[in-house]
Amino acid sequence: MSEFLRSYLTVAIFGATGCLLVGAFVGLSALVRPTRPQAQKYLTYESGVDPVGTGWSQSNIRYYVFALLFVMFDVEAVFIFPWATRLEAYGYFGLVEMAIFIFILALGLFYAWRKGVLRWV
Amino acid sequence: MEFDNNWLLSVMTFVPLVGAAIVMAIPKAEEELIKWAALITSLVAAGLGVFLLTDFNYDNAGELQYVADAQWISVINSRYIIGVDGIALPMIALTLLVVPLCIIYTMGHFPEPRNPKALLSLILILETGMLGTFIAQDLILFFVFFEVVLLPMFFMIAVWGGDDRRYASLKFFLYTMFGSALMLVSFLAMYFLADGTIVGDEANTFSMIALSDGATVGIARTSQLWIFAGMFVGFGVKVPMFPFHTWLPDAHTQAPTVGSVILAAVLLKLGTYGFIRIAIPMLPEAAAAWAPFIGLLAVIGIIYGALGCLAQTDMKRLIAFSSVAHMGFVMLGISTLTDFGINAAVFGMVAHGLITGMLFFIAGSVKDRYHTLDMARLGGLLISAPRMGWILGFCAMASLGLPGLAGFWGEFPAILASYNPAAILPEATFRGYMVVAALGTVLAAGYLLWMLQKTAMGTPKDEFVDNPEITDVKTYEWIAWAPLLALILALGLYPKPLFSTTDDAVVKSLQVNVMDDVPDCLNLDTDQGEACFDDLREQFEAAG
Amino acid sequence: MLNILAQPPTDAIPTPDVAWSGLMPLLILSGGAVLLLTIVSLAKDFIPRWFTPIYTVLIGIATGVAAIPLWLRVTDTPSAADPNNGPFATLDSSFGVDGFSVFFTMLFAAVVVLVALLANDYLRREDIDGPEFYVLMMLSASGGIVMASANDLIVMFLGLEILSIAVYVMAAMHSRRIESQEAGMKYFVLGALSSAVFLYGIALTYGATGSTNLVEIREFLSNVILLNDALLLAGFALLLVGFGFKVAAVPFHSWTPDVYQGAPTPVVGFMASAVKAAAFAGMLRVFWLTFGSYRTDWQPVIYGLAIATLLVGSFVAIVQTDVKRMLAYSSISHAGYLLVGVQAATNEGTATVLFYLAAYAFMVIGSFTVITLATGPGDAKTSLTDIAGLARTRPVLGIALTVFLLGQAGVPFTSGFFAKFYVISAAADANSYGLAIVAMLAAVVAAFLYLRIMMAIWLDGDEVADPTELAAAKAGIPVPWGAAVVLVVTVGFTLVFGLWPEPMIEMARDAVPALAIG
Amino acid sequence: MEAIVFFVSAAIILAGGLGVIVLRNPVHAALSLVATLFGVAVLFIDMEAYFLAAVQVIVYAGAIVVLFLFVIMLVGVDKAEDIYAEPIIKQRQFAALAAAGMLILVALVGVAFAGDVTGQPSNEDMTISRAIENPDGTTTPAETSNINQLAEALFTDYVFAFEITALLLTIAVVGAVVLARRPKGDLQPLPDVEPSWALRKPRAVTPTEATDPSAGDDADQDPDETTVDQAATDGAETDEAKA
Repeated sequence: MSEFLRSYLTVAIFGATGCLLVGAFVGLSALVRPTRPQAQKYLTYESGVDPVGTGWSQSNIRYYVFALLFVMFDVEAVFIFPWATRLEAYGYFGLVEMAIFIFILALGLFYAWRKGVLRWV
Repeated sequence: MEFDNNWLLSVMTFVPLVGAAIVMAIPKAEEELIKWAALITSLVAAGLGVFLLTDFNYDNAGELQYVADAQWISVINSRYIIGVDGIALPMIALTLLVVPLCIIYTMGHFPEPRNPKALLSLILILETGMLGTFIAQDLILFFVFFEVVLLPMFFMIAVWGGDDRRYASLKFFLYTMFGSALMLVSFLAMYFLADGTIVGDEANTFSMIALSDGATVGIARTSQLWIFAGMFVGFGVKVPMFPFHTWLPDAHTQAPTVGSVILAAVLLKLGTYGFIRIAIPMLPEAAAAWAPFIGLLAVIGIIYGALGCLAQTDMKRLIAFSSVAHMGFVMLGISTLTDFGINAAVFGMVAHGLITGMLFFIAGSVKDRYHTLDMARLGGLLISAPRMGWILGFCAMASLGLPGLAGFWGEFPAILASYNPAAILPEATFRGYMVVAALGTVLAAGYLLWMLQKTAMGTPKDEFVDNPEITDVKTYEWIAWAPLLALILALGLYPKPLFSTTDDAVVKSLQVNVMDDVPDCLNLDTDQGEACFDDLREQFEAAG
Repeated sequence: MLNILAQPPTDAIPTPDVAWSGLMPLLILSGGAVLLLTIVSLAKDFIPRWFTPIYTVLIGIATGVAAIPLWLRVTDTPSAADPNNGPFATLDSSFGVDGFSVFFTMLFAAVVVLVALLANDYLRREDIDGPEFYVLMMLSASGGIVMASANDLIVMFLGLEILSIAVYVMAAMHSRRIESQEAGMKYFVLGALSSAVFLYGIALTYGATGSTNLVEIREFLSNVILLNDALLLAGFALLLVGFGFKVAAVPFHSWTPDVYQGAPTPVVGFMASAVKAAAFAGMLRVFWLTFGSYRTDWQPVIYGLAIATLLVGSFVAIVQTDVKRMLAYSSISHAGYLLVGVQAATNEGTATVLFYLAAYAFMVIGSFTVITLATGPGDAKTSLTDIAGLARTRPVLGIALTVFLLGQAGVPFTSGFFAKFYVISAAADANSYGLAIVAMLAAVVAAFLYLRIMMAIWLDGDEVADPTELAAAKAGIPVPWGAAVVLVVTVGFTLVFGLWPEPMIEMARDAVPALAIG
Repeated sequence: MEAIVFFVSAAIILAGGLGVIVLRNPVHAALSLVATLFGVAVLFIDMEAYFLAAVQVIVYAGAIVVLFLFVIMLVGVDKAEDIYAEPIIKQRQFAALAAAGMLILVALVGVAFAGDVTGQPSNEDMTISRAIENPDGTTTPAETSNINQLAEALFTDYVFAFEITALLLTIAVVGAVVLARRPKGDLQPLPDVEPSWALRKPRAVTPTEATDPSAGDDADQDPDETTVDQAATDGAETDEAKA
């Protein structure tokens, strides 16, 4: 087994341990707690609101804009991360380039904000 | 830079365009003003034409005169070269004559829907296009003018035409464009394959002077054949030659009278002119190879046109089919590749322009009076409108080639020339064509006399008796027709001036002027002739 | 943090030089777009309606003006006085500035100006939000500039995406028309697919050559003889498919008719001119300039594409009854002509493509201007019968449309004639006579289409004799000043360069692409 | 070991990809896309491109698929289109044929020339250095972490690409905002067009269907059709359950 895969073995062991622990605690509580089933208890928890209709409901298009903004800044983070690891190596050039990058993206966010799509009515 | 040397042709060509612009600028309501402006413009152009005719040096008709050569599109070495020689001169004169007459004719009787502003500007634009095609000495310039002619004619048929005008105009446009598409490719092939340096031009050139002076000798035989084929289709559609002729009857039948006249008198000549001016002088070798085939299609056209005529019931359609037959004679003359035959062809072009133009005028006038051209319903023109009947008879006689009238000098020498074609061509074949063509003249007499009998002879049908609309020739018609009738007679009685004008230029166009000792390859036997062209190619390659 | 930056690090990375002058037009155009976005966000309620179109026109003009000194510089040869003359590249050879890219920059600037003028009244008529349209259009044109200037496949891909995504949105902007939405959707789905294919092509080319930089790829291909070039050829094929989608070459054309029909008419004008031009710019840059040494491999493919495109474009157009669909097929057949020029794979062939694109851009914007005006509110009445008799109620529009249609048919005395002629001559020069003949015959078939439209506007429809009715019909088709300016410019361009094409041809020939290192 | 990792993840990728096109419920399809993307991330790790693997998970599996799900939920899962209708006759067969052809083509190129990556990274600095396995079993680690190399490439060769990416993302935001906005005024009526000749046969097409399939959302839906759809979806679910 190569070196790099061996280091992932550690991850695997940690993961397995985690799963085991969760299983152990849930199982333990199931053993000790009292069981009195009622119909209401089996309702899906929706912040205290009665769930109506099927689970596959149509969502509002506004969610989409949020999701897209999220993706946008997700991608931004992807670019920022490598820059941040070697900040000093790129000097002012890197700083300026990154500033421009973030600035342009910020303008997009600013536009979306001013257009009111971030406000939930 | 003297006026008459450089500017005459350009001014003459573009005056109608300026006139068209003026006509378009005049408000629609001023109908009279529009008509007079158009007429005056065409008369100014015709006046310049008269000056050209008097000033032209007939002793040197073989050479291009009034040559102007200016930069146009230098990147493709296409120049604005214009000039006129003995072949182009009669064509120009014909154009300049026919257009004012057409305008006069429309002034008397305007086709529906009226809109004189549009029709007259179209006629003037058309005139510029036709004149430009005849003076152009650069292939691109030629092509541009050749195409410019298309659109006004298209609109003339499409707007002022008969019931089936849409179909006819589209067919006309698409056929011609199809031909010119292939023609353009041929021009380009020649541009890239020819070497202008041997005649002192740039290597790649569109100059028709350089290309007919022998810049093309270096092109391989197969390439020449293909290039010629492209041009053949392009010009052949316009002529129209036998398999490409089907647009013509439709276009003629549907076009308004002036449209038919211009179409018959000038537009069809663009095709034959192209053969004489471009295809044959530039590619004599390919022309020799294709000539028997062209001759064959020409005689098929003669017979087919004649038979077609006999099957018609519509007078205008009959005249249209007779055009196919007549242009067949012209093409037969061209296909002999002799100066005799081509002279006859040029004469035939002029004569056909005058005669058929006249016939269409009469057909138009008949239609105005009777509102039909169905020969079964017509009849007795000699009784109800005797002068018009006689004019129709006169033109029919001229058309069937009666000696003493212009038509004779187009047909008879063409038939004669095919008895004795250029030596390089198969003699027996052409003699066969001669026999068939002679048969064609008999058929021509048949259908024209039949038409005459149906329309002019007899008594008027009941429906047209005492119809006040049926009057004899009116003044405007006299003005429009008299010059044509006079010329038909004059040229028929004394054809020499026209023949002597064209002869030098025709002789020159058949020479391959490449190097000092020019063998006349076309006048050698078939095998020797081909060897002669091969020799030329080798000499050219040896020379560099 | 600034302290960290101030210390010269031991392993500082050499940062690339930026030649600002070369980036100027792009910066003006994209910066202008971003600035407009900011202005809109800051003061959305205080902006008068005339501001955005005028602003866009000014930005477009500024872009074009900024390109002029660049043009003079890159088309000149280096001399002792000006050693910097000639093509150059910047940002680690990823952005090339040569005659080719500057030519396209100017073309895009012109398109932006014209479409902005046209769109103003359209957006008002259809009640579509203005500023975003202009922002997207300017950004899209910036993407076009990036594509035409890209010296790196990744940069070219991003240019393509900037160009396309903005146009997808623009196509769907007429939110009350379901066809517009459909157009945006179709264009997006197929466009995204083609982008993916394009990207895959880049990956394979990278695998075969070891670089995404066009300069390095060309070096590699001319220095290394590949014993096995399957990977490279697969890359070519995929890149070609990507470009083929954008230029609407058959068999990648299926989106065109629906999108042209559904999208807002000014956007179609933009698509037909700018998007097509940008895609051809990219294609020439990648195939002719970079893969030039492999031209025997890709020429036959483009030959086949050209023939298919010409034939399908002209023949299928015959059976259409909707004007926008007709022009969509006509744009397909124009793509065929342009491919004929690309196929020639010579500098002359490249020049013919540039000339054709410039001529076509003006003609097509003009055509869609007339159609925008003629179809009236709703933008949906675009069948032949809807515009019948246009020339009689509005002779000016009729004449203008006739000029554009004749130009597209390639009738002499229009720039379209020389465009076609020049392309065919390039094909003849490259000895592709078969292609030349097919192209000319396709022109005849296509002419039928243009004649049909012309007949509809001149001959069909009821004759309106009554002057008051005529006046009412006229009033139904207003010609606002912006559209009038567009018509004057486009008709002028078409006719002037039809009579005297020399300057434009000279310019196209000077705009030969070059790959510079910098 | 790498080979095992490769084959396992390749199987996950293919299974996920297959799931995307086979599963009838779009949400399930999106979820199997996640499997594919995870598989790709594993492949990245296998190639020691750790940062890319992380990005793959964060951006694709995390953000993009979420976006997909939003869109799916936006359209409404219960309003499945009638995917049984074939607009073009024998479309499915052709599609299958084309897919098979493509597969064979890709396989040919892939299998026949797999080892023939000819290009050499021309710029030495850009080479992503890899850990080298020494013969004695130990490994020499990579010189610098590949995230640094990535950053280096980003700020030298690809700095322009990096900057215009910002432009691209901004366009995406503007586009989303513009398109997500509620249309002003009423929708225009659908045009009254004949279906094209290709669509006319062989099944009877109702006018609403013929004009635009996406119009089904806000236009009145044919009740019969809906039930058919429902049945189709149910059937698909039972199929899955069996699988």
